[in-house]
Amino acid sequence: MDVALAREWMRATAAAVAAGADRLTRLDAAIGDGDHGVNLNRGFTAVVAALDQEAPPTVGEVLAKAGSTLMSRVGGASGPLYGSALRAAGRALPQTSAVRPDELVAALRAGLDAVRKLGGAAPGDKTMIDAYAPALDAFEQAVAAGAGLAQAAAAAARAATAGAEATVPMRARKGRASYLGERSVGHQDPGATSASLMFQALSDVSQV
Amino acid sequence: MDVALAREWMRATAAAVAAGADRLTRLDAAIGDGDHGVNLNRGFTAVVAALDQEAPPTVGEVLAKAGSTLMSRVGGASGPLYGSALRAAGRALPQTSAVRPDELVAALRAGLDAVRKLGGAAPGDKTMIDAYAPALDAFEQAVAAGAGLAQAAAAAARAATAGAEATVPMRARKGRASYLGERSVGHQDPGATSASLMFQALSDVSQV
Amino acid sequence: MKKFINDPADVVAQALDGFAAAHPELRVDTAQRYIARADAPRPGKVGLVSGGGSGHEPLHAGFVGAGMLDAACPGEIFTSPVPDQILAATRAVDGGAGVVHIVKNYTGDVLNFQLAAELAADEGITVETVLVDDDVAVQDSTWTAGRRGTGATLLVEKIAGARAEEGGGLAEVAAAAREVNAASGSFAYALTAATTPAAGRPGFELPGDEIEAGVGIHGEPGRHRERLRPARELVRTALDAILAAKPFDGPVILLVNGLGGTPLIELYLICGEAARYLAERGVPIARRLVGNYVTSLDMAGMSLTLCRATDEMIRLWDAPVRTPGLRWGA
Amino acid sequence: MKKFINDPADVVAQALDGFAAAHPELRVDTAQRYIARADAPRPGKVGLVSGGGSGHEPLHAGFVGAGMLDAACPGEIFTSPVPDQILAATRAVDGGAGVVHIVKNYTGDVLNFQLAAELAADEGITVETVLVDDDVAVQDSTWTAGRRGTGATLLVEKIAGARAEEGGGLAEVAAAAREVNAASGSFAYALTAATTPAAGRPGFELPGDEIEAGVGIHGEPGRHRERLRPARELVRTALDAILAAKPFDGPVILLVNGLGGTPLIELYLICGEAARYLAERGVPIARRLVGNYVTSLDMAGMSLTLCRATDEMIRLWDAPVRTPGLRWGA
Ligand SMILES: Nc1ncnc2c1ncn2[C@@H]1O[C@H](COP(=O)(O)OP(=O)(O)O)[C@@H](O)[C@H]1O
Ligand SMILES: Nc1ncnc2c1ncn2[C@@H]1O[C@H](COP(=O)(O)OP(=O)(O)O)[C@@H](O)[C@H]1O
Ligand SMILES: [Mg+2]
Ligand SMILES: [Mg+2]
Ligand SMILES: [Mg+2]
Ligand SMILES: [Mg+2]
Repeated sequence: MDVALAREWMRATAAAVAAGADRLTRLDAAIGDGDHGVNLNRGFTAVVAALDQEAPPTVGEVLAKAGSTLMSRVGGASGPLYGSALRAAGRALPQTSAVRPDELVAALRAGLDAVRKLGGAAPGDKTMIDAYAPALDAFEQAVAAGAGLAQAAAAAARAATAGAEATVPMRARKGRASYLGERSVGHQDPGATSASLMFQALSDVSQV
Repeated sequence: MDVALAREWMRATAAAVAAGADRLTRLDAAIGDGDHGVNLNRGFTAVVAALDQEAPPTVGEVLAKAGSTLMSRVGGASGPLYGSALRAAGRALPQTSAVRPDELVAALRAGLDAVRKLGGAAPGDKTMIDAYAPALDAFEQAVAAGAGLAQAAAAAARAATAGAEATVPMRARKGRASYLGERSVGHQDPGATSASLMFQALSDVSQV
Repeated sequence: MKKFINDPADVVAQALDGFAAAHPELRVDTAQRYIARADAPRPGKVGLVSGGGSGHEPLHAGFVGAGMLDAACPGEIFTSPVPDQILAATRAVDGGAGVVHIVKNYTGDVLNFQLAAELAADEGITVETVLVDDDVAVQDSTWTAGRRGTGATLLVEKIAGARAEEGGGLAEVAAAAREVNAASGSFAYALTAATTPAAGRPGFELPGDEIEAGVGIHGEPGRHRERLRPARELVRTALDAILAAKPFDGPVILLVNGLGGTPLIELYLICGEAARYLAERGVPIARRLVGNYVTSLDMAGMSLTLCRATDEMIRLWDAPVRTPGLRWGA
Repeated sequence: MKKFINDPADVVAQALDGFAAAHPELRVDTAQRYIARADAPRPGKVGLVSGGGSGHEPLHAGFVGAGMLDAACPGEIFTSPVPDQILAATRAVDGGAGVVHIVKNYTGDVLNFQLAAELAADEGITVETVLVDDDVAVQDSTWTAGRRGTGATLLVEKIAGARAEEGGGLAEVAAAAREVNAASGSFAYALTAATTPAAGRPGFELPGDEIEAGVGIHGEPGRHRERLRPARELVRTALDAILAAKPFDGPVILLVNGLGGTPLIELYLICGEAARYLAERGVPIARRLVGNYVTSLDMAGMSLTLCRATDEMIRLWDAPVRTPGLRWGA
């Protein structure tokens, strides 16, 4: 992944979030407070603007910049969580203008660790982690098996989508949905859904 | 009209108001504040209770007691207006246990004058007067032509109903409906409707 | 109808019980249905009594206390109080210097207060009646019921209350009240209808994108129906109507009032638009108040009130007030 | 959606402009999005900062002023503020004695305040964070997000604010705040859903005769749905839930709070029922407050909060406060 592709990834995520904002908000209205689409849309619009203005020279700096922008523009639960994920991922990368798939695996792992550390959620709690973690596992396995970025990202996107869908029967233990108790069952988690959009965007821009 | 009949009249009015309360309130909701049925129902329920408790010995005292009860229990525009109408009518009667139809005419005229003096409305302003005044005129003409109470009251009831219906195309100049200006046109006035219930009740109890 | 009540017939009585529980610092006569200052009557002080239908809370009961009303009489919902009730309140606050009745201009209120004033006169209590009729949506005319009393009632009660508190005589207090009313204008928009407990359904049907312009505070429809427009435009139209009705050739007190169901965040947004437009029109704002003060049950709506304030009015506005609904300096 | 707004995306910014126009006595930083006391920072005084999503007005901006908060940070609607914003407010009120962050227990609020506190620490500002989690509708557990912060936030801000105003040190002010939270419990019912400007439609559908029990203040559905019952029964169920959650073995402060779209007359009726039931249960009421204070936009609903109040808490509750939303003794 080079700098251009990293920026493309963020741009494609922004587009997917914009297109899916209504759906994310509806999912959040069902088991949360109905702002997830608006929150991420505000955030990724700012990310695209920030990257256009600053043009960071390394992949790591692109991701870190995206993270800090989300952190300072989104608010809510998803702002700090996605923000620290991308920031941690960016900082974990070597300061190079292009990174290898295995370096990306390690970076995304650092991002997931940051989310888990900050939010305290575990897999099965019905959060973004339930899309992020299986996506990352699929990505890692594909890379370990020698796949290129395009192939690994496609596997990750599929796993993320499946992970998001798997949140439907879960009972939420973290975030606002946890207040609903049993009533959170039967709805797909908005954060897991937006996480799957990010991995889908990565896959989309990685195909050549 | 004797004391018993006067009490029957008030009781029959109370029953008609109770049965018509919803309709009166709906009419008032359209061009007023939606409380006319509730107001009069509260008032006439109290009238019946007061008359049961006190059993005034003359027709005049029955009507005066009904009037002062309405005055102190209804509130709103209709409380003072109906209250002073009945009070003035009662006070205009001789202190006898029965009154002649022509004495009743004079008393009801005194009641109408009280309404006009207190409220300042004229015929055509879309108020209770638009049922009360034609009813009284019909009553008076019938009595002058030698009719008995039953026949005169029936004529009054017909005129009151027609008068109430004639308020539909009027534009209100008094009471809350006046705030609607042009928009008050096309609705029947609640007070004119309740006035027609009173005259209908008088006719009902007068038939033998 | 979804409301936190037990029985539609008992709402006013039970709310009065609750008011008494909430405000032990006031005297609540639940039998005669009035709320009075604990220290009433104060010998030599002009008494201020207001009242009207319930459903406009905090008006009027919430404005009883030092520096504002001496007593308030809540009627049934949207129904003016009865003369006996007003008389009882008048008696309770008469300290020998006379009593001012502050009456919103509605036929029912006018008549019941008039009858009460006559009864009070029979008992030797001098009553001065002040009518509030600030609603510029309604055309004034001697041939009609005239303009309605709405938002300016709060200003009249506050300023006349301050004048009475500092020892103003009956004529002075009444004059202060009349001056405020004469200097004030209001205009209101409704987004939804109100539902009275007795009726159990909204007073009128309002399609999803329509609003009522020129409404009062009794859930009645307004002067006309129109399409919802941005707040900025509604504020301008409302202020244009007010500014056209009376001369506002100097500093004003601005009241941004919610009709009961409007969240404060919208009222603040409206206040911002009003401040901007008044600046454009060259009308300085001396004081401003934002909140749900003169309400119409659960109606989502707002009214704007301007009062062209003299220095004296501003002095009296700033004077201490200690009531459940309005409190400062004390 | 019918609201007095211009553009759903600009509601918070424009309401902040309006708040500034309404309250010239406060300092409103519209760029960094915080509201602070005009005299902040006061050297040697512990600073109190709170904040959270917008839509809960008057909470928190309406509680900035003498005797309560030094600053408030409004986020987007129902979205916690961002760390930069909280940091700016923290800086603005740090008088060298440290700053207390009063944070309602929601993941978003907790995380953003935590990040801000870390940034503040980097600048040498000592921050003590106090979490408010009074909502007994939610089961507490270390494995979940825990209980929500709702009505008790007002009590925490008032009492801790008074402690800071009289010169309490950082640890003392934070301890006072934590004590109030520990002594408080709340429970809420919703009759209608809230509509956020961004979503443009109610957060959930609620049939005509059903209500949501155990809701929070973000328009989310509650713990369960039930049939509307008389206010008397709802009050008893809510108080039972609160009384079961914590020991209320002495005088309480009672907050009868509207969620934004509930008329005051209903809140008073509820207060009456609550007073009667608490008397039955032998719980004395030391102080009470009734109004729309911790709201959820236009939601028709109510919450009850009890705080088992020590003499010290009552003393601090009674201390002067001068803010847009709460004012007495000053
Ligand atoms: N503790 C947590 N750990 C991981 N993800 C979380 C946590 N809490 C919430 N989330 C995620 O955040 C999403 C909600 O984000 P958003 O709606 O933007 O914020 P908020 O809940 O503050 O309104 C949830 O759907 C969930 O996936
Ligand atoms: N000035 C008036 N003169 C005669 N009748 C009037 C006058 N004003 C109002 N009314 C009558 O009173 C009726 C309304 O009564 P009601 O609804 O009980 O009182 P309110 O208008 O105070 O709510 C109107 O329909 C009208 O007939
Ligand atoms: Mg959300
Ligand atoms: Mg009426
Ligand atoms: Mg009425
Ligand atoms: Mg949120």
